[in-house]
Amino acid sequence: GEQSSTNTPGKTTDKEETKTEEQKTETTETATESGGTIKIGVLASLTGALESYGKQTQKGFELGLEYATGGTMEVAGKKIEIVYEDTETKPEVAVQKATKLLEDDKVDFLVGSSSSGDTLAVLPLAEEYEKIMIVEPAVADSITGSEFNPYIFRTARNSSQDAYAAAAAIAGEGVKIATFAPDYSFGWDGVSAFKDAALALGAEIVAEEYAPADATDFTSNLQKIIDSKPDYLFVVWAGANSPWGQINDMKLQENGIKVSTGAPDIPALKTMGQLVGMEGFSVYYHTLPDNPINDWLVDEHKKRHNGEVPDLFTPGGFAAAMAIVTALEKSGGDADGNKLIPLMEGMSFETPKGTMTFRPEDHQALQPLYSVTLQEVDGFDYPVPVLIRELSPSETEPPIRN
Amino acid sequence: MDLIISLVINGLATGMLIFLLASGLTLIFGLMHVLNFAHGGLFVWGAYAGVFSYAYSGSFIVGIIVAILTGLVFGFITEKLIITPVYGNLVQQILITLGFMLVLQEMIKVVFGPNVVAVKVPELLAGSWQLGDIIIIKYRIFIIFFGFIIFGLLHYMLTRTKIGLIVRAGVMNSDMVQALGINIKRIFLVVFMTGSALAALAGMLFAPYSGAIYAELGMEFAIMAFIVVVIGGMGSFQGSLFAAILVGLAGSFMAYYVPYLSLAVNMIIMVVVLIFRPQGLFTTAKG
Amino acid sequence: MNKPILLSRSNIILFIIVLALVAFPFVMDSRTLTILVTQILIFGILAMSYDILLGYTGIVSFGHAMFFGIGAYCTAIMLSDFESTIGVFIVSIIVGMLIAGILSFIVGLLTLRLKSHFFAMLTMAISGLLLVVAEKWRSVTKGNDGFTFKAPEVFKDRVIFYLVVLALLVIVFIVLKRFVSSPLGRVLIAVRENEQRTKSLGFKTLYYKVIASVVAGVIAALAGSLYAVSLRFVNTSVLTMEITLDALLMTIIGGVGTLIGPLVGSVVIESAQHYLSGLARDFPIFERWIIFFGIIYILAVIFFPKGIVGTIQTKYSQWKIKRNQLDVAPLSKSKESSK
Amino acid sequence: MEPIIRTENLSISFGGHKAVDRVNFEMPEKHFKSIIGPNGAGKTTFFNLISGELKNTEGDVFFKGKSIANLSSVERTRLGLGRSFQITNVFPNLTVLENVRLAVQSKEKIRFNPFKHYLHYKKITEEALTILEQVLLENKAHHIASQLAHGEKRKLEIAMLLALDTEVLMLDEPTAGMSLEEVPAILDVIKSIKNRGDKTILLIEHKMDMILDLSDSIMVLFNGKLLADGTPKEIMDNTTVQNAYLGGLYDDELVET
Amino acid sequence: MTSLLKLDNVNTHIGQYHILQGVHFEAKEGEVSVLLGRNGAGKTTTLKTIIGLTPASGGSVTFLNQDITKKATYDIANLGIGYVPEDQGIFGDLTVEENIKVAMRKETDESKEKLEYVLNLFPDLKKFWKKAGGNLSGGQKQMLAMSRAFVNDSRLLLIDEPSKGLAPIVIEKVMEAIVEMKKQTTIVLVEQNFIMASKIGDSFTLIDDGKTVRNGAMKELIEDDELKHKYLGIG
Ligand SMILES: Nc1ncnc2c1ncn2[C@@H]1O[C@H](COP(=O)(O)OP(=O)(O)OP(=O)(O)O)[C@@H](O)[C@H]1O
Ligand SMILES: Nc1ncnc2c1ncn2[C@@H]1O[C@H](COP(=O)(O)OP(=O)(O)OP(=O)(O)O)[C@@H](O)[C@H]1O
Ligand SMILES: [Mg+2]
Ligand SMILES: [Mg+2]
Repeated sequence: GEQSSTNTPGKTTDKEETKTEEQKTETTETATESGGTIKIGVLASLTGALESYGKQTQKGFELGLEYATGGTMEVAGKKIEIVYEDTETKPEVAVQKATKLLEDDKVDFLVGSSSSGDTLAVLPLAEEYEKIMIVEPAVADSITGSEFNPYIFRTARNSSQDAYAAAAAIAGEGVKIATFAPDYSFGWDGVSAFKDAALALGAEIVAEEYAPADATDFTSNLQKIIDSKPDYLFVVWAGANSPWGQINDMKLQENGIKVSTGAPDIPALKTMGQLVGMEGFSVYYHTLPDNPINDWLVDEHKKRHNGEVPDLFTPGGFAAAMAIVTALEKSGGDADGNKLIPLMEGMSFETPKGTMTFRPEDHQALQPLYSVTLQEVDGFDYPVPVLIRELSPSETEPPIRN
Repeated sequence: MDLIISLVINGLATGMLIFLLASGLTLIFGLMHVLNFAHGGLFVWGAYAGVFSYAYSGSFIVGIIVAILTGLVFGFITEKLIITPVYGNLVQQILITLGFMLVLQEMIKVVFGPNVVAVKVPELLAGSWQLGDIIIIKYRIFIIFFGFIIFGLLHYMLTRTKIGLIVRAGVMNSDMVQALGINIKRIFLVVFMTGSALAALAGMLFAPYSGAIYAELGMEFAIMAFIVVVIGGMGSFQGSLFAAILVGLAGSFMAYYVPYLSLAVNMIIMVVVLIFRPQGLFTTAKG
Repeated sequence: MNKPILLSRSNIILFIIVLALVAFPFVMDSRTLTILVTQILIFGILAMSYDILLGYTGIVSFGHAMFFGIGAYCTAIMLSDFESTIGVFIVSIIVGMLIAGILSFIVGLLTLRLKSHFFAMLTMAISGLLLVVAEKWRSVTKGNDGFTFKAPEVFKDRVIFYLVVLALLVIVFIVLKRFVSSPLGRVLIAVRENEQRTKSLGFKTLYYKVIASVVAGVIAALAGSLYAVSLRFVNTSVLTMEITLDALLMTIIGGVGTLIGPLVGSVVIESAQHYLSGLARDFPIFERWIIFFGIIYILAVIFFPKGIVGTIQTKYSQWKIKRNQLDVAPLSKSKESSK
Repeated sequence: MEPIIRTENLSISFGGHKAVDRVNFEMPEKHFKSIIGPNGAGKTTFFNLISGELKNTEGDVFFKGKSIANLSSVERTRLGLGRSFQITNVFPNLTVLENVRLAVQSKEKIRFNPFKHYLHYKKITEEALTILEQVLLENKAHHIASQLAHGEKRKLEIAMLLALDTEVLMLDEPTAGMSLEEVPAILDVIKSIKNRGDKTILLIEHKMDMILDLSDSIMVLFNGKLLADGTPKEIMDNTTVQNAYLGGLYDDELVET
Repeated sequence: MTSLLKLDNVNTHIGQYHILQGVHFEAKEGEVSVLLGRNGAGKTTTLKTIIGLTPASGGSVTFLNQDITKKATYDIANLGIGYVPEDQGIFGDLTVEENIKVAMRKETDESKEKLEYVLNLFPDLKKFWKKAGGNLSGGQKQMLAMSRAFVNDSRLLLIDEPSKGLAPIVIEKVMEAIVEMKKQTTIVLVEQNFIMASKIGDSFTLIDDGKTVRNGAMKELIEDDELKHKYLGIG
């Protein structure tokens, strides 16, 4: 029976009544139907190399739920419960854990995860169980592209959006650009999307360099880039063995090559000391968005996590929570995947980064991104991304590929 | 020409860095035949302990000393607790050292936090010289220099003292060595600690080179070090140095001239070397 | 001396275990557990194949993942490019095993002349090269991101898939058991013990090593195929060193050269991982559960130096000797007979 | 009659050192020949060259008239050249029985059958046990080879060779380290094989009494070169051999035996 | 003469096996004591127990009035006990030179002199000075193993079957060397070659089934045909 929509959103007292009443009658039914709870399973890398990303998502998601529910942790009269699972950045573990969430915990939503591989492995489960999965913060285009299924909604930006933001920041008529990226999907996707966008804006790509993701010596690649005499070097990089020191040592900027990249999270910004003055883009830095939600996020985050500010993927977790709560409010607490899909397609919701909208075609959230420059700021031991301008969601709208 | 020179210098520096990484393993794996997967853990511990004391004291030298001490202490603990029960047993070595590696790696996060840690090159060694079109990064020259010093010291230790001989003899037949009045356990301990200290030192020297360190660093570099020790010929210091420089130079030139192969360069070198010289480039056994 | 009796005590125990495993999904109605156990069985197959190399032939390979990966990719690609039917699934398994067989044959010929450490590193390099190929050949593999595909309709029911995997595991176990206790298997053991001596008894050891490597490769490919179907997803992680290390660790923890050991190893490692990371959710001290996981390895070496099964076997036979001879030294008999 | 083994200028050098130096030798079928010579004379190396453990650098070696210089040791064993090793060379972690069983298995040419259980080949096990009895090792059949005392390992070494049952048996110091009490027993085993008359036997030994007892002929190697080859009496009377090899130790003892 | 080494009711287990079950004997200063017995009797194990490689589980080993039963092997060796194992214990990958270098405790004039002496005795070693020990012939390995023990200044030498695999003429040399060593060193010898044993031995200990069955002066044994026959199968 799918009669759970009879639950009316209401005040606490109403809800209390419904609950007791239902407990009498339908004690053995599933969680949703017993009226009490909405369960959300969050998959994230809580150990291993992507641990800090996973924890950002986790913190953001908690705060997001709290904000969205006004601190009650209830929506449409239902209590929200969260179950976290560690994917260990291994697809087989992700599948195991996702199945556990869906089967044993009987969650109504999945959220996750920190790696594209894990996420891709879990996508079919969402479809099989007909549960909504909010993808956050995995970026691979294929999640909302070739591997798309209708239960997937992504609050994270995808690689193409990054690339458009990057192109918007530096590309222009006649501008010569070299690219540098790690030699695997993430790098190739990023560069190829960037190329499309930059070429469309009239720029010229003069060199495309890839280095092994675990390389330590980038000087040969940089040498080639210098040889190609670009105006800009666009870098796609993730991972800790960053090329920044060597870019500085090889005097690219002194040779008139401006460097551009996406601003990473704060620990990684610390490794970019030499890139002060760089122009690039940012997905999030806590001072960039100017809206009350972000203010609340920053304040609360500091309060709870001994003075730390939210970082790169914290607002993503937050946004995922906002999306779920907004959708549930619309459905009146009905977590049935098939009913939610039409409600969520085209749905807009508020996040610390401003308003996001799930594009109906591929369920990718269109969202603001930021053109920034890195600057030295007193009291910070890392170069701070300073806003040049906010890129509106439509400016970075990626092609539909599903 | 300029290009060649700068590729050579950079390749040489990378090679020397790899040699530093591998030097400890040449002792532990090459000479003592301990397949120590936890080697990378010692490398990362050296890096973290060194970097944090460098940051705290402001002195790079303090950082280096702390790294070495960390290596010695960890080497002592590792040998006593982990390695002693499994000398001569390859299968057990794999299991126990991999387990210990996990422990070391996670303990880094407990002690130093899970985030990437940024490391600056010390003032004196920062920046680069530009000579015409050639750019020479100062820190790399420092690494090359340091690498040769370490090589010299080890070479001395192994050729001028009996330690190298005793270790090789002890691996072949430890009972006989003891019957000759040598406390082989203590020698193994000392050599293992030296190897660990070298790993830790390499970690510390690596940190400013790459600009950032993180807990998972260890495993990646341990594998690189294993490659170098094996293609150099087990237990041969000259071999390790040669192989490391070969890997460094090949990486540097391949990245420039045949970039699409650079992902595979180490593997290709290893395949080629081992197919044509199945015992590695240099061998210690004479006759 | 253990005689090859069909109804020996250990065979009966095994039979009971299999029965229990068959009954398990019907008793424990939990899909998560079913998936976990399926996973355990699949890695068990992989680890058994590794045991043929390590335990029986004395070869340490760091490249076993390449065969696993080939199986996984074969099945994934064929199921996504053609229809996802049982027929295609079976064909894909066979194709995967064939390719793995051919590759392991070539790799074996190329590498098996090398001595232990050198061999290990060479296999690692070759499998590393294959990983690079998979990364680069994106039109087929989708690289590191990987791709999802549909499993054959019947496997939607995880219990059916579980039973299929279980059946395959039993078949593989019986076949391998027979294989290692055949005359051929005895020669493999001889190679492990003293290769040069085996040669001078008139056995061409390279042949035997290649045979072992092909058998191991083919079975690993089967495990890979099953793995891909269990996830309905594949990416380059199936070719990484981690898979090899998993197989290696399971084999060692369980006990090399026992065949049943690797299965036990798979149970221990997979469930330790599962339950420890589960603990992390409930108890903050276990946030760093990987430390405890690492400690398990260390303790395993200390308490089970020959692996769990190996050590128990040794203890058991020692206990039997003690019981039978009541501390009679082995010397005592010799006096009379040598007169 | 065509000699079963023949060498032509058979040589090998290690670096600059010629360990076996242009040796021409003929071994008639079903003959018993001993090889003596000082330590390092090249006796074991000569065995290695014939059995294929080492490849000659010069010259040629023939088995039944065909050159076998390019065959591997495996192939030579299969042709019928079996040998034991001077340095004990067994399967250390297998039982004594298992060691011998493997040799019998090879003799029976059961190599690749992957489907039948090895214990179903009852005959093999029985044969292995018989051989262990011959060398007085049956009471250690189920001991692990590495736990044997030295002399017992030597017996195992012989057992493995006997199990191979090759046409030619090459024994490299079979009784070195064997106790005085047991040497005669092994001697008896060798003698009985000799008396069966179907084997060609090459023996390296330093125990002169034993050699004199068994040999049809004796050949002497010295510095890699063939110094002499002849009947036991010829060799014993050869003063060069006495000076180079025998010394004075056996002077008085020889008379007794 | 005082006894340098004394074994009193020594029992040794290897794993679960009870190998030595009561070995007694004394080695008197300056004498050559010979251990005799059939294969597997426990002679080698007795030597290994003295040097601490298979420590005794019962009874006591006394050397220079010190109890060394529980001492570590290297400590025992450093008290001045040299050991020539029956499998020679050559380090195969090390050259002859390196093998000797590892063994040489101190490089004194005296030790150099001794080295000179053994190299003259075994010229093959000099010839193959830079050759890997593993590539030596069986007899050459035996020579190397002896030399390794000879170059040190030992109070006591444990030698396990030195004549094994040696040419008769070399056996003479080895005997000569042992006689030479005897001037400074006490020797415990395991030997199957009864001719050699009887020529250089001063006293004997018969071991059977892990127990001492008889101790005495060598002369007694030579004369006691029954004993010889019973335990050594000769006479
Ligand atoms: N590691 C071991 N484990 C079990 N038994 C052993 C071990 N080493 C020796 N033995 C047994 O102990 C007994 C005595 O061995 P030992 O080597 O001392 O004999 P030995 O008198 O030196 O004989 P040989 O003259 O053959 O050298 C033998 O029966 C042997 O099988
Ligand atoms: N693999 C090898 N490499 C180098 N030299 C070798 C090798 N094998 C043997 N030799 C040398 O060749 C010579 C002959 O050795 P071989 O083992 O044949 O002597 P042998 O006559 O058997 O002596 P023994 O009676 O001592 O066993 C020796 O000088 C030895 O050092
Ligand atoms: Mg010889
Ligand atoms: Mg002995």
